[in-house]
Amino acid sequence: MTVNAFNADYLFVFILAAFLGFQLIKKVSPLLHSPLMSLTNAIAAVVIVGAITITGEEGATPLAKTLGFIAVFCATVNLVSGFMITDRMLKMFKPRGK
Amino acid sequence: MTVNAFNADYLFVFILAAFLGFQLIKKVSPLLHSPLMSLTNAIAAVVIVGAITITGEEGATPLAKTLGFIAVFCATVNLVSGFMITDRMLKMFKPRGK
Amino acid sequence: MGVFVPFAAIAASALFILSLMWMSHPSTARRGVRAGEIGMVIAIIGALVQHEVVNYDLIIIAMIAGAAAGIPMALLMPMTAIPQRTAISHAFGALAVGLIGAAEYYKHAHPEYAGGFIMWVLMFEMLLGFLTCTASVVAFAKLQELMGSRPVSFPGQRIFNGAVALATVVIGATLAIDPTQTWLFPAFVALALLFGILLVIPIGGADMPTVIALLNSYAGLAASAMGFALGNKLLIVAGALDGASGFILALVMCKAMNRSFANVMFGGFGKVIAGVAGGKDDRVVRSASAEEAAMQLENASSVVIIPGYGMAVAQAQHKVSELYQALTKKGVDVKFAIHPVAGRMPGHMNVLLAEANVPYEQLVDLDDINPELPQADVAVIIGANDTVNPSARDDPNSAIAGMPIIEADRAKSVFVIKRSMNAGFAGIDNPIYYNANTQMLFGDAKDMVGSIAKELSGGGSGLH
Amino acid sequence: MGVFVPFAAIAASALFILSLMWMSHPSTARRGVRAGEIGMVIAIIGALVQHEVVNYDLIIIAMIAGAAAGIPMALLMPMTAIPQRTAISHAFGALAVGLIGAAEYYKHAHPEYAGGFIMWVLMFEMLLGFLTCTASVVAFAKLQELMGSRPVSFPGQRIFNGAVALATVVIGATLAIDPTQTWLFPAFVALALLFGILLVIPIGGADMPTVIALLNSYAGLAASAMGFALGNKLLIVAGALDGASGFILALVMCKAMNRSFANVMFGGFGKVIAGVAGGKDDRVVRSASAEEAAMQLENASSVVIIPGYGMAVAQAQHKVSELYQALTKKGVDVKFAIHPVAGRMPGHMNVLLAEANVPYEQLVDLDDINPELPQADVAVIIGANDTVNPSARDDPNSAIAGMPIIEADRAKSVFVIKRSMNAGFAGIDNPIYYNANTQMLFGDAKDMVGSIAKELSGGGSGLH
Ligand SMILES: NC(=O)c1ccc[n+]([C@@H]2O[C@H](COP(=O)([O-])OP(=O)(O)OC[C@H]3O[C@@H](n4cnc5c(N)ncnc54)[C@H](OP(=O)(O)O)[C@@H]3O)[C@@H](O)[C@H]2O)c1
Ligand SMILES: NC(=O)c1ccc[n+]([C@@H]2O[C@H](COP(=O)([O-])OP(=O)(O)OC[C@H]3O[C@@H](n4cnc5c(N)ncnc54)[C@H](OP(=O)(O)O)[C@@H]3O)[C@@H](O)[C@H]2O)c1
Repeated sequence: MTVNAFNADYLFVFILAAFLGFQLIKKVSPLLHSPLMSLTNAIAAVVIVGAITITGEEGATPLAKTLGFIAVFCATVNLVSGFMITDRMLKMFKPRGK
Repeated sequence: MTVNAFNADYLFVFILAAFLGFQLIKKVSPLLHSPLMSLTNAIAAVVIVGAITITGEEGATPLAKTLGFIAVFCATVNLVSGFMITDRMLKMFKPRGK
Repeated sequence: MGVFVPFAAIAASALFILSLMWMSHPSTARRGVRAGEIGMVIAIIGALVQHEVVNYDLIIIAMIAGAAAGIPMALLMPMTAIPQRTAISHAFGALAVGLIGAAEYYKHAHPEYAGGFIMWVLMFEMLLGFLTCTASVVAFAKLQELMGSRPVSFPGQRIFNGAVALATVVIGATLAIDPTQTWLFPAFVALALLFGILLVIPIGGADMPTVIALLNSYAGLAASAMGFALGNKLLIVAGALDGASGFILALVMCKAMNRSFANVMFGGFGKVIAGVAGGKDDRVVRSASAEEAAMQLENASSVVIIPGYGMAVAQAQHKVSELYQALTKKGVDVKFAIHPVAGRMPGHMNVLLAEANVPYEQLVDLDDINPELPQADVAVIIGANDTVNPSARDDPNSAIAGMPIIEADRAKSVFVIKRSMNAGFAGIDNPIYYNANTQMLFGDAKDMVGSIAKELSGGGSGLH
Repeated sequence: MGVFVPFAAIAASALFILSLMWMSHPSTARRGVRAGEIGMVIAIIGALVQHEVVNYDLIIIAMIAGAAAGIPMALLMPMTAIPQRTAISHAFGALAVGLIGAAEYYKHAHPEYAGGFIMWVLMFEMLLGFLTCTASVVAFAKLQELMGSRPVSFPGQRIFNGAVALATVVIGATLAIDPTQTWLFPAFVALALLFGILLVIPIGGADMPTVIALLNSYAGLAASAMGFALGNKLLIVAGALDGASGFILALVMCKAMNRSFANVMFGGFGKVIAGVAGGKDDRVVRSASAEEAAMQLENASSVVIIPGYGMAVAQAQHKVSELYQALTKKGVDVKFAIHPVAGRMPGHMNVLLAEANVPYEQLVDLDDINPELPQADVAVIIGANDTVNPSARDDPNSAIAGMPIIEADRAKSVFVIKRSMNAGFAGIDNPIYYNANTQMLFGDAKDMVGSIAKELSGGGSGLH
């Protein structure tokens, strides 16, 4: 899975995603800046995919398993609580006619 | 250069670029829709890079050279006139105090 | 050099993105053009230094010839011809894409590519490229009035078109599955070219702007497909940006006309409707002279000018600008109300008025001007018709019902400058001409606006 | 399955993008959360079905344990603790990134990776991950008041910090160049963790929101770096989105405080300024009672409520909502003016007021409310101070000169609810309290607003 040489494709994806991120976030109403923070927090917990690989892959050393286990735990806490809190906050935003 | 198998990376790049394109174009003021058309037109003339490869590459057949030659010509017309006309149009847009 | 090429692609992509980003506002738009140009130069250098490329003479000749054709085109093109220019440049771009696809096809016409990903992508790319090419040529011919702008129809049209489409796809698929059947290839190209023509001839000339935007988006898609085939991410990005742009502009136009894509492509709009306005000629039309109009404008405190296609036809933008200047000098507050589909392409009025030195802050969008119109003393409609037709708002049976309009009829009084009582693009009657607060100023827009401006600046020589 | 994994990455990326897109407006925001969740599920399934992954027990246990910790956290967290929660979740996220990096490092601690791209990326990723982790813990501790919120300083601080930073980088580079020196690795991790602490302790507690947003952006960058190292584009995209978000929020805050990043990070703001307001106690302060305020509010036709940090501290949002309801019932037009940095994190006031059922249309931005304030009969400032301080506008020597403010002093009359004449976060005097049209309502925001609302709804039980 890992790569030992610089791959320009990745830079491509990064630049596109960064531009897109700026455009998207700039359009978020200030009204929602708090839920936005917790949402992006939850999304960043996608590092769990790396943690899963490390923990579960064939020939993982005990050390790797331990580190991976903690990482999976941390990421799960973040993603579960991140999405749930965001939703809890957003549920509270009501237009005039309730 | 060419690839014979589907490469998911390309789809990645395409999707990101398409999202980004939508976000960017939606923000263009209607004031500038005409120059926008000619600008994107010029940008699309970047297919010239494909045409250059085909025309100039080692072992190009006469047919490939002919097709490539025309393609380079067409793309050059577009990019030169596209950028120039866009600029000509934009030069005309002046704020109040001239 | 092995590293330069990918970095060139990344740098060029980023610059193209910045280019569109800066296009969002007139104050940064020219910087956007610079960014695009630099991106293009980087991309071309990146292509030239590839180690596959060994032969430069043909490339250089083609580029010089292209520049020699492109530069005068860019310098001499009148602004009123912008829609046609856009059409013909799509034809050029799409042709390039198609030809590159053809060359790639011949390079890969070997059994080992049979049914491979690249073959399918190439066929798709060529289909889009060639059909966009001829379709754009037809659109050009209609706009340039080289051919009639009426929709062309013949018996069995749909069946015939369907058959051509089917044949193109079947032959394309056959070639993708067995690329060695090179004898089929010319047929594929010919059918794709034919299909492009068939696609556009049944569409009325005035729908061409929407068609052009859609073709723009096809051309972008084709470039992206070429990127997939060549493994070139820069082409994928540039194509996607182009495709998104065309698609959104087409969407904007359709929304501003309250029509669907399908209706534009297959509706045969502008075919049947003619002389609808016939019957009720008992309605009264009030007409006025340039002097009367000038007097009333002079005494107004706020005036809204609503330009339309007629201003472009008459090339009246400079006279309109004179009118604006004369009124401003007299302390009248003048704004321009710009409908998104006024004229014949998106942003048409803005470009013309900018050409004539009207500051862009005075050009106001539909949504922003409508709330102000009831407070306006005078609305001056210059060669606009459908875009100010109140029946779009009031008459649910109208052909343009639901189309958002500039509500000129809400102004305290209205002047309409046009040559006759004829209908506009949609071919329907406009009740605003019969309103009690409307006065018609019959005549060519350039002449009429010129006379009013002359009156306002002292009635004298008109030179100032 | 070989195809499922890349498609999972593409689908998840697209869903994350849609998620942020829909976040732009309250009416679509919850759909955005759904999209994000679905994206996450797809990503996780994609990771689980990879053929490298053979061992599921630990993963399942960790996920169950994580959910068991995360769900109650999400359900029980009071809205006033949102800033702290954000800080601690950054710590968790960054720790995960750091640990994954560490595991990857040990996997690659072989001579053939010496000086390779992956090593440099891993070191960069771990540096960001570990420092963000401890920095976030410190930020959490300051916000939760587990440690003093004053900036911590000691002699030679800058030199010491510089030395730690240098040592971290040097050891990191050594490891990248020769990854077999595993004995150095714990030192690298320890230094990175230490550096995170050093980075944040000199920053005042009230600057934590900006720090948190910046750490958010670091965490995102670290995730992207991990994507580079693992060759995982989904991580690159998600990290870039997260990084952009943190960066923009930090920018918004800095702009709304008219300060630079550098000033926030190294300025030691809130360190020295105390008791500045001392001297000129000859100025007159008018104070009023809840009854008087209620009477005046009742007779107003338009009221602007300006909440600030004090409303959050007092948890007065529900009482404020009662006040809003009572006034609305009496036909008074009530709007809320929300300063971008009112409270202690971006959007703080909005969330609290939304929690208390204030419709979001009533929450108006700084730029939109300021032109309306001169027409407002009464401005009610509830626990806000710096964000309404006119010296930011009038006094070029003020510590907050140039910070955009809500111009409450332009309203016809002003009520200020706070407990004392004490300063706000910036520690400076606020001239608005001494204006002739200002009346102070001294007291805890919750009690005071509650009393006013009770008065308005009949003076009786206050229950309605
Ligand atoms: N802009 C776009 O992108 C776009 C795209 C697709 C379709 N369209 C369609 O185009 C139409 C545009 O509406 P519009 O209000 O701008 O124009 P319009 O409805 O097409 O009407 C133009 C009017 O200008 C008058 N005119 C023509 N030449 C003139 C001259 N030399 N001097 C004075 N008047 C002249 C004509 O009346 P006389 O003959 O009596 O002079 C005609 O009624 C809409 O129906 C829109 O849907 C626009
Ligand atoms: N929102 C963000 O993202 C963010 C980020 C970084 C920094 N900041 C900074 O935080 C500050 C926010 O400004 P602000 O106007 O909202 O608040 P502020 O300037 O911090 O002032 C809050 C006021 O509330 C009063 N207060 C405290 N507890 C109270 C209670 N229980 N009841 C009634 N009043 C109470 C205090 O006065 P008493 O003690 O007299 O009651 C104090 O003057 C700005 O300086 C901003 O730059 C904000």
